[in-house]
Amino acid sequence: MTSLAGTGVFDVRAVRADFPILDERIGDAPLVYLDSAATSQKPRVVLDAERAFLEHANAAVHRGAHTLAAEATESFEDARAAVAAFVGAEPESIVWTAGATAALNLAAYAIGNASVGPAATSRYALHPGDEIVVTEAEHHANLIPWQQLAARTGAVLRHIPVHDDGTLDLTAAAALIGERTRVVAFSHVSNVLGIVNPVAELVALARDAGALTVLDACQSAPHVPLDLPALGVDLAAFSGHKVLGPYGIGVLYGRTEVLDALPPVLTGGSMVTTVILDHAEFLPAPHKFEAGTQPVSQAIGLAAAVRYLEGLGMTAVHERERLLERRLRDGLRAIDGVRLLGDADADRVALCAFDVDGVHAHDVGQVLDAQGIAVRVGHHCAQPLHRRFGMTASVRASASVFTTEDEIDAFLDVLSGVRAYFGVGR
Amino acid sequence: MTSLAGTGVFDVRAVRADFPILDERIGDAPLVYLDSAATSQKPRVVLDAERAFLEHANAAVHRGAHTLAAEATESFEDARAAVAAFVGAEPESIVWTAGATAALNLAAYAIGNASVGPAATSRYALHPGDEIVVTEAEHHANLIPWQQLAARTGAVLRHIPVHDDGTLDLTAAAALIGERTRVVAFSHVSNVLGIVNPVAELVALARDAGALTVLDACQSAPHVPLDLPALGVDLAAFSGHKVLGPYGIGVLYGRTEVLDALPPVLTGGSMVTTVILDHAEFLPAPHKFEAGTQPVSQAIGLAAAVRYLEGLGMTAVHERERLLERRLRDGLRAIDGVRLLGDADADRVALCAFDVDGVHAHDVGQVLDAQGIAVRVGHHCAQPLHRRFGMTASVRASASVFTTEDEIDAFLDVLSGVRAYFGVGR
Amino acid sequence: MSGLDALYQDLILDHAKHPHGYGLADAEGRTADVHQRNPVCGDEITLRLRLDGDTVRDVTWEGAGCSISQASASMLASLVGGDGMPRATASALIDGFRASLRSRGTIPLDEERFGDAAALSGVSKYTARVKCAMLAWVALEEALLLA
Amino acid sequence: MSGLDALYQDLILDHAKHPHGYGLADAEGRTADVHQRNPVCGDEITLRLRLDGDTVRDVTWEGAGCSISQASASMLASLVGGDGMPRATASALIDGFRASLRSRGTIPLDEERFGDAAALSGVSKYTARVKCAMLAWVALEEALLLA
Ligand SMILES: Cc1ncc(COP(=O)(O)O)c(C=O)c1O
Ligand SMILES: Cc1ncc(COP(=O)(O)O)c(C=O)c1O
Repeated sequence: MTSLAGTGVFDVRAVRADFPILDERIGDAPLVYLDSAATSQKPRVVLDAERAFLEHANAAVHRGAHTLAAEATESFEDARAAVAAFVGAEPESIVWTAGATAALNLAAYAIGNASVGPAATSRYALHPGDEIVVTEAEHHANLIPWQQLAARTGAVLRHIPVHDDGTLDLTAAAALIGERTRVVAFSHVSNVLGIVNPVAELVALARDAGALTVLDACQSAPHVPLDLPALGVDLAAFSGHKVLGPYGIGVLYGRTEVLDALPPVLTGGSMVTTVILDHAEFLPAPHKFEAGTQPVSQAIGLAAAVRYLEGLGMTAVHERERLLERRLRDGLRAIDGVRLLGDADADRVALCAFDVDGVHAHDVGQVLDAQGIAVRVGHHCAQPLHRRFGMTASVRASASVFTTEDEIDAFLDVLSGVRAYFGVGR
Repeated sequence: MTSLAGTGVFDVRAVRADFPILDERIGDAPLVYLDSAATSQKPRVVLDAERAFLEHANAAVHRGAHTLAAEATESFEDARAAVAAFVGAEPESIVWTAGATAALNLAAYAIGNASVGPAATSRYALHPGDEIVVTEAEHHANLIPWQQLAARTGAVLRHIPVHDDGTLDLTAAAALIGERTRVVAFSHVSNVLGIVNPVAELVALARDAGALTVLDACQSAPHVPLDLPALGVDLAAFSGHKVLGPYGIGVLYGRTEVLDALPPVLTGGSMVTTVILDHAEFLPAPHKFEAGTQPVSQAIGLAAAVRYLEGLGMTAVHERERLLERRLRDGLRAIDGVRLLGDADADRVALCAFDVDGVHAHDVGQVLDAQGIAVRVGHHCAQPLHRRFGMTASVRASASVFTTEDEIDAFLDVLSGVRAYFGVGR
Repeated sequence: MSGLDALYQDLILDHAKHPHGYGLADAEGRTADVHQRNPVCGDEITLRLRLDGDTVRDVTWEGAGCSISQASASMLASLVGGDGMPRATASALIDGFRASLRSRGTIPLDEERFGDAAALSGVSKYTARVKCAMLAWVALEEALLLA
Repeated sequence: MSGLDALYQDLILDHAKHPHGYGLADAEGRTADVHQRNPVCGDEITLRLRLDGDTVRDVTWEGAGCSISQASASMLASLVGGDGMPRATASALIDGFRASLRSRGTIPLDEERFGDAAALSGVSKYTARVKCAMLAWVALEEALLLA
């Protein structure tokens, strides 16, 4: 396993050797995986950690007293501590979920549950006329749960518009976020634009309004050093499978006061103290949010993933990917007929979505795939943002720690022949 | 990998060779794992299937168009078909969830969502005064979600009592289930009693009342041949990690009309058709219930697990475990001071919970653990049932396909010395 | 011929560029209008069916999408053609088309029966693109159900 | 001595069978009553604290649980004893007890300081049992906070 922290060099060859899937070929061509924003590939250490646990130490956690169960419980809580450290947080701030979507829904349902019955006096309760603010750039996972919450509570959903260059309209945000605002939910990095949003400014606006902040950190966690307490958000979510970790696990981070005050959502075993037939009492956070058997081996795999990233050093990763980002974006700008969604020269991750004039995204993707280059085509679960840019689908290329300059170049090379292939633009 | 289907013999030695963890030792003693009801151990084929997918074919499903993504999507949907076949159902009836607890909560929240706003006209809407019926023997996962749903909707929670021998009081059930009953939720096999409940009788009562049935199949799926459509239940739930499969995955089965009629619960990507900023339209079931990235590799692992069980033959498994059950229960009955929770001579799985007079469950478990024997101690997430039997904790031994007669005997042998060790009962 | 060229045959690209039946016919005399959408990529089609007794008179459409979906709609329109075809024949063609596209290359489309649309045989090896090719045909299927 | 015998020393089994301080003292004069519960196994304790100025006068308790939790409560009661101890000493003992039990066998309990409770050192190797041994001590900690 590769550890580069502090060495000052980023040895991408060594990193590549850690990822078994990079040996695959698509037809005759080696796989060029530029779809890490959809799901990341997993280094061997992650697969090994999970397998070692399952082969040697698997047992129910937090429920058993036998030796294996005690060991499993320790590995599981140790994983929580590792993931907490990765985002600068205390273990008690980390709630395991099934993924980012589950985490964001957990946040929305917790607020929903705080809004009915006796809990409706909670400071987080929503009432008709209260407002929830999102952005026009959100992934459906950070949009629809809030639409649904609004529909259930009578709250109103509002949105911060996006400028032509992909940055958020902060003037509009300042005008939107006000007295009625109870929740401000936004992504750290949009999965279409790749731009790092100004978290501090949005948190400041929300705080002035007394609103809860919810950060979708799906696309920042794998690429940018994260210190969630320093960012000052109340809640944040990310997925294991996008940070080199397993499927089936994600994280809801929460500030202690917020987690303590919110009611549980999923209920069942291992999150209770006393249960009688018609009433139950709940453990403190994070456990009150973790009903039932947790994704135990996945937590251990996720811990291995974040340790792997820490081994590389998140600052080094971000620096490295900045280089790739520049090469990628400069290359795209130089191709005739290619239009980027959100071309602002802001702090960015190595992810670009674009339109090829006269050729549908699906067809672009197919031509790239024929050369072994895997990109994402479609609306990337961000239909409103595509509508904002006047399209229904785009092509997205996204890099990871194992991406090389040669791969970016190969991608650009094939892409520059696409319009000719389809006989457009001459 | 072992396939015994149709051979008429159950070669437990061959089965054991498929489970890597059985080579473990606890101190000086070989591991005797009698805690499969908490979480099952996983055969090598399951670990291999998941790893092979992650090393060679991993990509985002239902979202990508590149070769890898198309292959991954096929493996994923193929897994759904395999799991559907395992319970006698069509693939469209299978909703992936994070586990049984998530599946039962999904059922309860879907009914909850059908009870507010414009959806409240649905035939599944709950109104104040409507009744939800559970049993006194439920796992907290099939109890607290209904308590919470009742609290949110004004419905009333009622429960079917348990006889001293552990069987359900069907006379009481017939009196309880009536016009006001909207939901009847019960376990196929209690995780404390091990008795197979009379599903047909309960379904008949519920059907007469026009109530929805929800079956907790966690403890039957690993041990009994299942045909959910034939059982006639509307919804059913089980967990991957208890059927030799991975953590982080479970299933909500639903009859087509029911899944079609219920509104979604978790919302986000991959479950929608059109999304605008303040409204979303949803795909048909099962996809409308599967928001966000699904536990893809876990689905593939779960498919390998159910195929492994089918290779053994579920009828053969049930027969085999019946022998173990008799040996276990006869042995327990013969030990002075041991009292079983639910000693009915009904159709059962190989699982017994019991009390040792004068010795606390924790202390019993510790003595067993010192000999490498892993059992579960505590309330097993069934506090009301323990209260019903006048105790707060019990010891539970549960077998699996790899359990041997010798292991049962070793367990009984150590157990019979426990009271003497603590100086009671002489 | 590379895999890509087998997929994007000239005939397909031609249809995509110069689609038949594009532009909805006069609403007068229409039997059914149907809207279909591919949720993955947002491609859409509006298809208008004109039935005359049990004869499918014509199919016109509008929509946006990839070259496969556009070509497929165009080929379908030209297959139904000016002469029209019996309703039962249309239904049988849709079933046959679906069976071929889902066959992963094992059931090619017969040129006699499917005309230009037979060029879409290659799509069946690209499971992610099958939906694109099916879009117009599913729309016609729905229109026939409604009619 | 086997691992099991090191855990279940005779002193522990004696305390569990003949617990000190069992049965709550007269409610009169009590300073705080506290209820603690181990959610995993349902073990519970009710502990009554009597403070006299800054002196912990006595600790009495009732409850049900495993031999470790019962013995631990009994040992705590006898440690505080009839003579009582300064409040600060009690707090320091609780901290020291917790540190030892969480140490996985690396910090044994000193017999001078902890009296009979030093026999619980062995529990620290059984992480699943640490909560059992801590139950009464956490209850006293909470009682001191409330007092
Ligand atoms: C009968 C029963 N129902 C529900 C559950 C909950 O399953 P899980 O914890 O896998 O969500 C369990 C297992 O813990 C169980 O035994
Ligand atoms: C920005 C963003 N938010 C949320 C999600 C949802 O994550 P998941 O599908 O892992 O739940 C994704 C990924 O699909 C994403 O990119």
